[in-house]
Amino acid sequence: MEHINWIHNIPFFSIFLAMLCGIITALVKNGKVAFKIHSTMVFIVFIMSVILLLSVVKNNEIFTFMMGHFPAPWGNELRAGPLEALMAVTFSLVMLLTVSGGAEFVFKDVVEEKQSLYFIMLNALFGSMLALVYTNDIFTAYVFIEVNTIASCALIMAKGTPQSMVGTTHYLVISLLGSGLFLLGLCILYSITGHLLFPQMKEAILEIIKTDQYRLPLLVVTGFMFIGIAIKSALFPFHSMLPGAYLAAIPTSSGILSGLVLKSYIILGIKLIYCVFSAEVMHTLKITEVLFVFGLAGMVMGSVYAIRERKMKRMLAYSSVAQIGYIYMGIGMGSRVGMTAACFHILAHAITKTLLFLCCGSFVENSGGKEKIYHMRGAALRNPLAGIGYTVGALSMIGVPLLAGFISKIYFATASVYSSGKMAAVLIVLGVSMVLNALYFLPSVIAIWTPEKGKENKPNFSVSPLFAVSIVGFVILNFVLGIFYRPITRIIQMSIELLAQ
Amino acid sequence: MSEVIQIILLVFLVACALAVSLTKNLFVAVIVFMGYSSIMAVIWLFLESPDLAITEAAVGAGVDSILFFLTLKKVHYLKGTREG
Amino acid sequence: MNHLGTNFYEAVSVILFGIGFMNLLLQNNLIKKFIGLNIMDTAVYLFLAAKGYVMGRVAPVLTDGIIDAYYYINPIPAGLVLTGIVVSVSVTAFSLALVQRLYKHYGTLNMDEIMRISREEEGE
Amino acid sequence: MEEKKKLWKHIKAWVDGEEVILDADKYIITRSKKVKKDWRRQFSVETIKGNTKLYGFLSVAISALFIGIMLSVVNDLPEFGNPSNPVDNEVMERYLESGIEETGAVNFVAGMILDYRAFDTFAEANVLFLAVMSVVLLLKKDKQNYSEKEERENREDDFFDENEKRPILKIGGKILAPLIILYGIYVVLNGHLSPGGGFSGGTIIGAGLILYASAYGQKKMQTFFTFRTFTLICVGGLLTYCACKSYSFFTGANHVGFEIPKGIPGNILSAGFILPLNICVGLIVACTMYGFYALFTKGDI
Repeated sequence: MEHINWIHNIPFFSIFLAMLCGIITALVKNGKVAFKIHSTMVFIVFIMSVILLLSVVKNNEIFTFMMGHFPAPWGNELRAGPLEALMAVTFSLVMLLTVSGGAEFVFKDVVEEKQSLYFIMLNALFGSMLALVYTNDIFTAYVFIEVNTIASCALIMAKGTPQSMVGTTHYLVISLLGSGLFLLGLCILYSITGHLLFPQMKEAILEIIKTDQYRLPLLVVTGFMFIGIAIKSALFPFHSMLPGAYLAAIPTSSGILSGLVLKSYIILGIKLIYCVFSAEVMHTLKITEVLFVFGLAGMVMGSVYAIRERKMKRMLAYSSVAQIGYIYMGIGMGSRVGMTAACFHILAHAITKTLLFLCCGSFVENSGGKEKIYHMRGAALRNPLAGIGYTVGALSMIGVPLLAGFISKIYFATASVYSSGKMAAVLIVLGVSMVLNALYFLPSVIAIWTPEKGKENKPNFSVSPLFAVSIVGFVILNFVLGIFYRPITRIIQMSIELLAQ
Repeated sequence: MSEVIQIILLVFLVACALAVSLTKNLFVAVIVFMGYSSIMAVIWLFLESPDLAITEAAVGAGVDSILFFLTLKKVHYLKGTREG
Repeated sequence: MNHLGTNFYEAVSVILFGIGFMNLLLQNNLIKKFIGLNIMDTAVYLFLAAKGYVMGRVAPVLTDGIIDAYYYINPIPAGLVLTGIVVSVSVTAFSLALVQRLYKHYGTLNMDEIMRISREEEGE
Repeated sequence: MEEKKKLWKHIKAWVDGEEVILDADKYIITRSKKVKKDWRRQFSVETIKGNTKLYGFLSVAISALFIGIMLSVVNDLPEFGNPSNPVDNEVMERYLESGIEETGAVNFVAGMILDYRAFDTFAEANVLFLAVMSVVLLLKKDKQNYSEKEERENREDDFFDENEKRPILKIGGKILAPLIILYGIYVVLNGHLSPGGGFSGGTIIGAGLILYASAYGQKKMQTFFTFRTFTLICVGGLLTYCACKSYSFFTGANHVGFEIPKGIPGNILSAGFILPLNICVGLIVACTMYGFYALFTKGDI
């Protein structure tokens, strides 16, 4: 009997636990029970991921886990290092806080007999995100992208209103276009490399670059795969699916979709850059430059759209477009420092945007279901806790010191120094985008704190305890990331070093 | 000989796809799509993949078309049921 | 390198993909949009299956007890396509259910019309 | 000066978030006019879509460009049917040469998808399950998804099912449905021996069930197939699948436990987990396909 390394089993356990809970929830009729199952599952995954993170950081290692009896080029594989573990910790923590804070929206907006179905979708979504983070096999990634697509569409339309159906249709068509392009890229890549697992593919691609035989196919493949991932993660010209979908969905779903689902595709993209195409090849093919330009465009245009927007949820959706632009800008700098900044911004945006969506849902609720910002005047006075949460989130997005958003902007600025020829562009756009962020976040913050004339604005402290816990948790997390950011960035740097080897 | 048949089938495939795009009638479009799937099944036999041929025949020409027809019926498009 | 003549399967499959793509962009009718999506998917599967084929070899099922890699064609594309077909039928069913639900409220299958009505209802 | 003051007032109001209060009507009118002239607006998808001709031209151009690029890529790709292509490598060799002794499956494709690369297939079964659950979420009748007209139509359909003769369909259904289902079961059980397997066989069984239901009405199906049985079969199948695969993944990765005996290749009881997995997938798929049909017609199973 050999010694079993339990820590190496954690990725496999987390994915299967999530999927298993998704299946079991189908037997549960009551939404409350399903919610309890879901929270317990996410909590267990959170604990396991923390253990995994501590272990891999201590040993400074990336390990692969064989799914089945057959080693690498024949069987499936999972792969976990500090980056994957960190993302798993973040995803489970954010998921736990979002769902516990947003459970009341689910119980209010979804028809009673279908609430348990909503939690099936949440479990499957969580499982698929973990799988996208941990996978070491490109076809597994494709299948889990499809799981992710169906589950996220189901989350959007769970509200059952006609608007949500329209939003879902739009989202579905565009996401399917993205996964179709990804699949096409996968097929061509398979036909020129003959492998499906990341490490073997990387070797074959380096060989191709050396012999110069299939150069054009390789360029087109990389293009298609990254266009597919960009469509999925709503990079600027492909963002049209977000606003409608987020407006119509339950705030819980909007928060999860914008905070986590978009990020899981980006993580897949980062893994593809380092583990399949390798940074040098990406650089020679000029893909990073294209991503960089679109990232910059997204930063400005997303904010411009957001300023024009009068509905709060749509404004937040466009703000997500801008923030995704930041992340792609960091990836496009092509340096490890830029990638570190991008990864840190993924964390910062995940905790901030979900907080904003939850608070926004609460405002909509206490201003009589009206979505527009000027109908929400005094909403923060009616629910001070959500008001504080929204203010902290908005300030963090703008980039006020002591908050998470500030640190990521500092890192972006620092990273620009190391990438020659891009420094001016990055610094100018960063400054412009910060001003634009302030231009749309500050008026909304002022609006929610301004009392409405002729109406009583009695503060209502009787929010549900779970909601309070989640908002407070998010605010604390934001400050923690903003003040004690050192260990986290060190982990990210370490993982980028390990990945790039 | 078999190559000629394969090329004819491929030409049919493209013709079916174009016909689906050009026809105005949804019923015709679904029927043509059914034909497209059947041709695809035959092509997969030529490519020595019987697994795919069985699956495509059962799914593409069978269940997929049933689902499309049911939707057409539900949106009151089929003649002889409830039109308009 | 000039393989366009021999690679006619792949050539046809990319043309089909283009037609499906055009359908997806141009058609306003939802049902035809989703048929276009299906055409796109099957085109990719045709591409993949063609890449697995090797001239003069037989289907990957043990025949006459011959165990030899040079006697059978590549089984990997077949497996991948099988998975892909399942995915595409699930997506088709989901999208058609969505179409029914949309028709129940808006009474039309035209995507532009649906968007217009929904924007009016939203009150912009 | 007057203008300037007004502008300042507007900005102040905007920062304060009370733009509607300040001569709202006029403001909104001028604003909407301005927005139309705005250059930003011209690049948004809606305006391009509004211009049908331009949009059509653009989409055709994009597709043509795409086809052109792809044709030149195809031109550069490895030759069709050539035995020395990059895909003919050690991976395929092992699947074909050691496949029989390692998986016990005569059908190499079944051995590959259910043993070597079983994780993908597990995800695929989950896609199907999620799709049927989302269709339930969309179409199952509840207080949001209910219309009087549809109820009336459903009642009419039921009436026709019971009272119309339809001899060809009924006799055909009676004779064909069992044959189709039998063939489906054959395909499922022989998944590791011959082409086919859980998914194709399950679809065939589902088609048989659909034929029977359309000939005899759904009421008759409901005597033995309710929503409860549907959920139980789906969940049971998936759980069995999950348990089998977890066992083999866990033991495989940690090199512990004993291997499932593979049996003699070619026998029906062989190939380790592949037969039970095929049966599970077949059950799930059959239920799913019939579930789609039932939900699409009646909004209930």
